[in-house]
Amino acid sequence: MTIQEQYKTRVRELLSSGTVKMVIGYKAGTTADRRRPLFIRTPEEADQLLLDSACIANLSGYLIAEGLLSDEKRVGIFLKPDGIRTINILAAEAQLNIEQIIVLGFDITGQEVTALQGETAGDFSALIESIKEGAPEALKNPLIDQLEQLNPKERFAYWQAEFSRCIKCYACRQACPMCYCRRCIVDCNQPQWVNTSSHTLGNFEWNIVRAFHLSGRCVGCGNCDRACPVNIPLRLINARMAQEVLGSFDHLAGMSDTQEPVLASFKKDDSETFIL
Amino acid sequence: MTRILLSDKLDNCVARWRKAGLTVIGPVKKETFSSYAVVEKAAEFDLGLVLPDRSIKGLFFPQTEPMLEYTIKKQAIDTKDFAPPSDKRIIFGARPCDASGLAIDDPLFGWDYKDEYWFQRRNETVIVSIACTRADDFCMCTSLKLAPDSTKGSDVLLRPLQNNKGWLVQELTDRGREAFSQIADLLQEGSEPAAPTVVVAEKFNLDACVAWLQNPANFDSSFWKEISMRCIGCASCTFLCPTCHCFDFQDEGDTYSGIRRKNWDSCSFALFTMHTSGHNPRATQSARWRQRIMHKFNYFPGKFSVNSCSGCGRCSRQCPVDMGITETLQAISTLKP
Amino acid sequence: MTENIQGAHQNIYKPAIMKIVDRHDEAPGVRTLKLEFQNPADHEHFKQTFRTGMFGLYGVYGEGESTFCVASPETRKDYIECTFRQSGRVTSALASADIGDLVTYRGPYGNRFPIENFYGKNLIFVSGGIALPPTRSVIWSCLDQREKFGKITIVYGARTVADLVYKHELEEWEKRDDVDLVLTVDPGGESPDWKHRIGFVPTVLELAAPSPDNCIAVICGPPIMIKFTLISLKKLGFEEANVYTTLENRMKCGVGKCGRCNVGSIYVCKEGPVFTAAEVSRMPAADL
Amino acid sequence: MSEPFEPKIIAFVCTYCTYAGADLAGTSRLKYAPNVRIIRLPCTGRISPMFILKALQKGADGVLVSGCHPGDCHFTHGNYHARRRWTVFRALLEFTGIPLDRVKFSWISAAEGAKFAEFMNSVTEDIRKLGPFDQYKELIKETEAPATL
Repeated sequence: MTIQEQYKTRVRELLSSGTVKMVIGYKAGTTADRRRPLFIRTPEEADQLLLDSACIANLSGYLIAEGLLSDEKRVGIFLKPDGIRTINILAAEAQLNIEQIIVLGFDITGQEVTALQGETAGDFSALIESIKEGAPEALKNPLIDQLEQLNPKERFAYWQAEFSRCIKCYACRQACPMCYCRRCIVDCNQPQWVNTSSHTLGNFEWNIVRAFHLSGRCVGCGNCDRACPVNIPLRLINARMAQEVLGSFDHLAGMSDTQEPVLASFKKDDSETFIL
Repeated sequence: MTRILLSDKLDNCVARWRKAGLTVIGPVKKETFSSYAVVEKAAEFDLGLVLPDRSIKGLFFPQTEPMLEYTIKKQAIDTKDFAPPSDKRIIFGARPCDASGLAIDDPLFGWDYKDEYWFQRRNETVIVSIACTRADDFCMCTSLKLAPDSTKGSDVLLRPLQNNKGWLVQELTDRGREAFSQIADLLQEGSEPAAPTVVVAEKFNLDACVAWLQNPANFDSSFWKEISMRCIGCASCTFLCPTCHCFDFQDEGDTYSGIRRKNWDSCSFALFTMHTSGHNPRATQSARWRQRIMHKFNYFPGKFSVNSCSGCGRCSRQCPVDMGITETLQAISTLKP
Repeated sequence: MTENIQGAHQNIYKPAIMKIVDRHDEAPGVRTLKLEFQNPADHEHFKQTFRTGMFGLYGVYGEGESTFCVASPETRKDYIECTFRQSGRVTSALASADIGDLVTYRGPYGNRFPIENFYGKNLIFVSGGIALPPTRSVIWSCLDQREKFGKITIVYGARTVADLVYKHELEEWEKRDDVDLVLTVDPGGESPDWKHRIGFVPTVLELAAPSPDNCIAVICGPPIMIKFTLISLKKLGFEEANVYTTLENRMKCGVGKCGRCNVGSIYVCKEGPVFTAAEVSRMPAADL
Repeated sequence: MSEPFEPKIIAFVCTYCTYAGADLAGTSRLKYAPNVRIIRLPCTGRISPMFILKALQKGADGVLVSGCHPGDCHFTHGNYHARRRWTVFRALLEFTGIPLDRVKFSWISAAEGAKFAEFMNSVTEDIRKLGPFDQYKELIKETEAPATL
């Protein structure tokens, strides 16, 4: 039986036994390489389920849709390791109750899809530990290194060119499971901290603020990067910030549902070489 | 016999137009992203694109545009107007769907109060469209009763030659004729056949959809909730759309001096309609998606006798969750009116 | 002083400059400003076009613009009065502006109450809370030519006595014998010396039981009040075509472009804000 | 010749230590560069990175942030939180090409009037040498220009 069929059976079981009220998964999209989020509420709807190497979107943002979890019923969701880390963070930040989430874990390597054993986010802690071990290597990106070789002026020019394209559609924010604020900082207008206009200055500010608010929280799922209709390489900034919190504070976001958020905690002996 | 513009003469045309003081604009692809951009040479054009990522709208209705500059003095306020630029422009290689989008929005910007920021640019811009010989899975002009060679909104329509060496020239307006009179000697008479335009399959039955949308009972249909469940509420569909025209005013500056700007805004944002009291007429994403569809295919045509959609398919092509007008209308066309 | 940066051009989004000549507090957080035009041409335009029911965009440079009705009547066009509750960025700026300060006004926009169609008829005005201003514009427009109308009844309610706006005018109306004023506050909102009704507006309206014969009703209030008042009026026998209301939606341009005031196919800023109940009932209720 | 460049510098300081240090510098009659505009906040923990961006948006050539030494925070650990935030924010600024020479951090206690004056002077001098933050000012200028297309 293929993984997809195994999981279809599992989804049907979960729904018909009443363990979960809904399973969030993937179905076919407009083109062969696209997948759409699928909300499965009856065992029959599981027929549409698809699971293959194109199922890369992190669906966990749907879990915090208003009202979904407020009835305290359980919801199943297809998650890759980055998605499992995401729900750990959401739980750590008190956005959801991790007990309510049944994880249907899978991983993709190349074209290969493998099932991950476990049911709740906690079951995957060994896997996530190993991700942390590999993180310094995994976060490496030749483009980041290239950019860091440049002088600040050139780097500024690079980002100026990239951000000048931004149209402030906020697809990056909306696609990000971590961007759950009821009122985003750009929508706060007394005072208006970030220019809402999408001239380059406003775009620059927005993208810096967005990246800062995700520092130490981003799991690198790539939802923002894929969502961007003007193809700004947001993953570079996010990955650079992940490198920073890993290097400076030995922190990888989403290790467990009790992990303290890196910017809401401190150690007395945190390094401070830059402070005069 | 018709007039033909050969591709290898295009660079001369661009030079000629530039010399005549026209800003030449066309589809340009830079690395991962394409848009209509200013060019100096024909080689910068990428005429092979199905469609540039960004629509033509921004050239007439920029994403952000200064409108007023204010300076507050003791007992007086100086207000200076930013007029729209008066440069003459030619857009070469627009797609017919993009050009139609402009014609669709004309009545909106012109009813009763005339928005000069739009019309000044419209009047000073010549649009030379090229009929499509390629399409992708998202193109849907035919479903909107338009075609890959629609002339709507264009000043000149070019049809690619079968031998791929140039285009048949069809001048449509005086503006177009004037621009092409400047390159008349670069054109030649010819009888080469035009390449057939691409066949874009009809994706939904528009009339059936409109009938369903016009039935007031369907306003509260559970369909809206189902179809928009995965909508994440970003504005990429509305901002890439060649016909979406909603905007916002923002003051940037302080209480002494600053600039009032006109910025794109989107009906998919929750704050778009939020009252100060906290009451929001369109409080849910499904209500907002319903508004978008209703506005395009029911309300707008009711006012201006034209659908507010030109079938470019950008909404579906770029949607982070693979939604879009096509999917919604396809689903609606299967429902009972 | 106005000039163009680039040649001659008509900017439909450019506001007129207004001077605050008077201001008073109506209720906690609610303030009325009296504004005078600084440019005679702007004033002339206003005099030519303003009719009761129309609205405008009031603004403070640096903060933005906000939409409210013109609260002064069409019979008094030397100035504009506007009444607003301080809640957002623009209204806070307007509230902190002093007499003599300059603010902006764009308008008048929208349609109007067809008061010449009300000649010879009885009128009943029903409004609640901060929604008295639009009604007040009509009330004064009618009172200033009192002889043209039949009986005039005003039913006005607020949550508490403190929340009643235009208190001095309420006193004036109460004293007039050609106006029937019914005041009410929500239960619990009364003060020890409150002499008027206690109860919600629709209930009080039903008790007042105005006759629907030859009568026009003008209602304005929060959505919930409008909903129940329409039911009460129906009970009393009013026809929907004889009931007028005004919709106050969020607006930015005021001239039918920016798209946010849509209710169904209606652009409230151009086809409204004044509608008959019959027109409102054809709008999708969920979008209101 | 035009006048020598005088940088505009914004200093965000906590009221309990650095602001008191500034006070001490004043009462000790220590002179320091008038280029620095001080904005006083309750604690370094209250200094949002947004403030730094806002200062740059309004045309600052340099930004200083200063508060109590570790362990001295009036609110016990506001400055520890701030320190983490700055570590991350600095990396972000650096990666987006905003030179770190223009955004400086320090601990200055209420007793360090001399350090305060010296720090203000040295930073002003450094930024004067760097010249105006032209790259950012270009972005600001763009927001004031008429539409080009």
